[in-house]
Amino acid sequence: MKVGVVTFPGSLDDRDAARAVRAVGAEAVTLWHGDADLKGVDAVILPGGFSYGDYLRCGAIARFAPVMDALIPAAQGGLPVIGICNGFQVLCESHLLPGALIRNDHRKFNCVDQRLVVENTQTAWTSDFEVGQEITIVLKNGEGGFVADEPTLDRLEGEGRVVFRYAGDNPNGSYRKIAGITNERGNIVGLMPHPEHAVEEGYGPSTDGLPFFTSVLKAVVNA
Amino acid sequence: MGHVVIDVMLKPEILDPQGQAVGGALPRLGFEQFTEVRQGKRFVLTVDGEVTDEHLAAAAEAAEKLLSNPVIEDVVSVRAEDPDQ
Amino acid sequence: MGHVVIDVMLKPEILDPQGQAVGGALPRLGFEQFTEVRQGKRFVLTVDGEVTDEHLAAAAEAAEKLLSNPVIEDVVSVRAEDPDQ
Amino acid sequence: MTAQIDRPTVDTVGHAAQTPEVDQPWAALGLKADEYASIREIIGRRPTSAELAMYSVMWSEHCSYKSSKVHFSLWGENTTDEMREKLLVGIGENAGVVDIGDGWAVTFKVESHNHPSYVEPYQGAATGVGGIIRDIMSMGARPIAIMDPLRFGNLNHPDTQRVLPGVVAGVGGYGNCIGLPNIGGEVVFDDCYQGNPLVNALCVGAMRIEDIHLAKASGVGNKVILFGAKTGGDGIGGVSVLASETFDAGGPTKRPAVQVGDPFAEKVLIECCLDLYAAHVVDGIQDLGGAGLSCATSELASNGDGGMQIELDRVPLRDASLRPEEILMSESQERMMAVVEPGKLDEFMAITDRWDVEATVLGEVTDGDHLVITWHGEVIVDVPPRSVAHEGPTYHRPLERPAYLDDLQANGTDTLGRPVDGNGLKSDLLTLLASPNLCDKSWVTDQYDRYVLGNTALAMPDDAGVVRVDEETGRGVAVSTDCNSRFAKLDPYTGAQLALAESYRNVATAGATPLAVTDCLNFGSPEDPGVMWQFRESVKGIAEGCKTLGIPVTGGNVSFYNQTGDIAIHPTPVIGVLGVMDDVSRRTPSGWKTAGQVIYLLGMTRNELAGGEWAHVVHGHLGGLPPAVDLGAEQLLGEILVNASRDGLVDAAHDLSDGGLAIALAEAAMRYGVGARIWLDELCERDAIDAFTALYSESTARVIVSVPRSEEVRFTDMCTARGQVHARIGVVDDETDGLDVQGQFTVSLADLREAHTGTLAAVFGG
Ligand SMILES: Nc1ncnc2c1ncn2[C@@H]1O[C@H](COP(=O)(O)OP(=O)(O)O)[C@@H](O)[C@H]1O
Ligand SMILES: [Mg+2]
Repeated sequence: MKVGVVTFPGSLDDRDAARAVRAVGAEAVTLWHGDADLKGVDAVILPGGFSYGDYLRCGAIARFAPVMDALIPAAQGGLPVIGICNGFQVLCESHLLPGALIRNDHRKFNCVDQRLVVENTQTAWTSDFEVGQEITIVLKNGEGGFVADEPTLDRLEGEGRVVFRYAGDNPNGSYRKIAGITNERGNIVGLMPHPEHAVEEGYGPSTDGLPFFTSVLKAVVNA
Repeated sequence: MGHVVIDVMLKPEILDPQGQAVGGALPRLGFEQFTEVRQGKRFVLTVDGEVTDEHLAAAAEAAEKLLSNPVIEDVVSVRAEDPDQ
Repeated sequence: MGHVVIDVMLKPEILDPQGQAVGGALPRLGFEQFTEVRQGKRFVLTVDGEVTDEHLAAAAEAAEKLLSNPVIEDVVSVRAEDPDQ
Repeated sequence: MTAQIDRPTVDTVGHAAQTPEVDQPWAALGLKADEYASIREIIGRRPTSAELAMYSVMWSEHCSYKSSKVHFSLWGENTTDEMREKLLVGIGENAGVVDIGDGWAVTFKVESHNHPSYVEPYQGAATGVGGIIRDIMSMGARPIAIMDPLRFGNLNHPDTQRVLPGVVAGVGGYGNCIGLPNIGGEVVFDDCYQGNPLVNALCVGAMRIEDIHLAKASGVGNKVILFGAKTGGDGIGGVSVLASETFDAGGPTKRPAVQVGDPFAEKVLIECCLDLYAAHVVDGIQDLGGAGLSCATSELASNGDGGMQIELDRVPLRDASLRPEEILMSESQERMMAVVEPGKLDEFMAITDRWDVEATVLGEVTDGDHLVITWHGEVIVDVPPRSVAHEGPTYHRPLERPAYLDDLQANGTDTLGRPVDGNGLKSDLLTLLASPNLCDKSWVTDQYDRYVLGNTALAMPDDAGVVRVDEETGRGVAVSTDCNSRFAKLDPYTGAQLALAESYRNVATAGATPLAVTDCLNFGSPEDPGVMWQFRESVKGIAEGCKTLGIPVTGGNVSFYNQTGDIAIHPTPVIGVLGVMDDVSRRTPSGWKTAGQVIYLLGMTRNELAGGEWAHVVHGHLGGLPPAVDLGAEQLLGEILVNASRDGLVDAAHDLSDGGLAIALAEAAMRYGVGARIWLDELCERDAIDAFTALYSESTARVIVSVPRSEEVRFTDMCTARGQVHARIGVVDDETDGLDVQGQFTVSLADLREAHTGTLAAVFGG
């Protein structure tokens, strides 16, 4: 079982993502942004960070990296892919997921232990959760406000594709408090908070991130 | 040496926290006459020699492909820079 | 309803990491013709009615005072919006 | 493009030799007449304009330590062989390195970026963080954490609203984007910093011992390579002018171009450097910080065993019109310089290519003893590198104990009105909790990523930041930075030791064994004998204090000219202490979690309020003598805390400092929302104090701990056996909402939180 972790220039949480993969007993494979090669991995993580400095729009430049030329068709073909934070932004910029992420409404970078409600457990990355379960994982970004037009939002809600919603106060102005979404097929998930920072006792707010990684192992085995 | 200027603004229906912050600060500085502020991006692309139609066409394409995200932004103009600016 | 457009750019001698990142990405997308990219800010201020000279003067003052930091930025233009844009 | 630009004729060495009479702008560049004369003497002719540029920046206060150097002998004199044992690299390199065991080495250093941050808060703070990270990288280490001790003027002053949000956004903008956890720092407000905020930045890095790199250019024929960002006109003269110029109110200031940081470029540079180190292709390495190429070339050559030859026209430029002097002085960020054996050049270049980092061979190490720099084939610099880098002027500035001190110290706190009953004690507690220096700092610290890299075991708001270094064993380090500058104002020697003691205690409170010290000495003008006296006293206090504690100073930074007009800031010797833990998963957090645990106060409480937060906030008073320092007591307390952590005897520990016991109790309760019943009678009787003194005194060497009932006997036995003063003052209690200070007052968690949170948001927005 091999899970690829993409490193773009400016990726930051790639080492953490790899550690989380190892924590559930899978092999973490480094995928380099400059190689259009997925090295035969069974699933891919687009990690957090500031790819290319995120100077234009978050994820906008990374979307054109060679590795994305290989990843986009594979994801469209059903490969389990999760985009965390900057990875979510890359998925939106690539149009693998709808909507976009804009600057937080309070205009500050914000690093907090965030409560989320899990709303969809049918995806490749969330089957080990319960519907309605509340988890606490790290939210840390400056541009985490999820936006989309009303029809898109209605469709996401109608099709049950809102996977995570912020519990409590809206931390960043995301429309309808959306923290994470999935595609029609449920193999691609994007979310702003960071499950990879919640896999080890003592080094994060909880171990609520582990089910993300155990879920995808099952999804791959059952595929 | 010529310059192509590309202006990109958030779509009107998308929340603009930065514009809002500026809009909130202006009255505190005594500027009461502005009812709304929106903040966008301005790109200046340099080319060797005069700006040609080809340059403008390429810039327009780059604007759509990379410099803006059509989900949230509009490219409001692509033009050779006004020499008097 | 009128609009005043204010353009702010980093001074030429100041490093522009944003423009540099875009400038680095363009050739990878096949745009080889642009030798440099600089990224700045564009503010659109809305006023009730037509844009008057007073509006422009106020906008110019706000541009110097709040919308730009004179240590690193230049206000490159303050103008009533071109109706055709 | 470059070819089309007409090159103005340059001032060559040959030309300089023939034109001794040329009038040179040495004064405008900040040199004194005798300094200029001594440059002429060293090189036996007038300097070329490029040489003048180099000497002027390298001989500036900021780079040459000309006013402070003479006092640095105190470091060496107070460092014993025993203290040196774990010191792998000491003062004099980019940063000190200590051995933390199992083959791991850690390097850390704190530096100031005060003046640039006042001019352009965001970029000033951002480039301050970027600069200290490069110092750590240049030792061969992977940077693993940052901290930011910050000081601002009055919270309610309009200029603070310009400076603070910009500085915080800059520290966060750079640190978050480069991917380093921010694990602590300070946010302090005092009117003395109104025109001169302090922005200090600390970075910690880790490496295997065999991977330590040094800044030296050796081996004739080895290539000298500049890599990273292109060189632009950033901050030319900034290092000498900005760092040395005071900001006279209204007066004209020289405003050199501000440097802009590019954290993305630096992140790439970090990964690139680590790949270079791993491939063993780097012989010597130096970061480019203040004084840019002038500093890097002269220091590398000076530390090496030969000379160096540089072709300056090879430097990749962002602005083709830069003149050679400007290129030498430019402070463009995100650049490094490496010395590489010719046989390893290709491999070096392959690695920089992979990271898209531009790398250029500028020259090589020669068998001469001069640094020779050419510009399009003509020699524009030909100097002994040591004379530039290490043999700058040294001043024995006059010192004098300030005349105001007697009156200040005589004006103690005994006449200040104290609360007379429980209600008064409670209302002072709420006032203190809401005050700028004691209020909740999450408005600031939530803007910093404390989780990236996945090794953070403790961070804000706990007493020390703790990060894991070795993922296999959990071995890691704890770091804290501290300074109460009011104490230092009242008595700089004691004040500096109090800062050291507090930082030491914080590290021990987290469960780590203190190991090494870094310091950032922020002072007013060295030309003021009173300031110079404060400086001398502080250095002496730190050096002698370190000797007593047995932990060496490994490096640091001096920042002078922190004043507005004639008014200097309070002396602010910020101390960073680093400690080691064999397994950071046993770190001790500061808040209570488990009902039924017993709360002990360790240490003696005396009537010591001068310089403390209560006098400052409630009475706006500063006078008297600061709390007494007892480093022996700190050492014993540290051993107790570390042993207790190792043996699982305490579940929480919180250091007592600003605001005393009252604040520590409130913070411990608010941390996880679990309250406590507290009784003070026995403590008051033992220490012969009243409840007010028990709650608000800032006596040192004190900590509160919470002890599981099952461990209570072992814990008290240990204290008794070692002679640690301890008193049982309460019990953690989830039935109590907030604090029940028996016989005095009760205060609910909601009231504590309402007072504590919101102070900063009310000023800076939600
Ligand atoms: N206050 C201080 N205490 C101890 N060492 C100091 C202090 N200030 C400077 N140093 C040491 O002097 C040397 C030169 O300092 P500095 O010029 O800041 O280094 P760099 O050139 O790397 O920025 C460094 O090793 C530094 O650690
Ligand atoms: Mg250095």
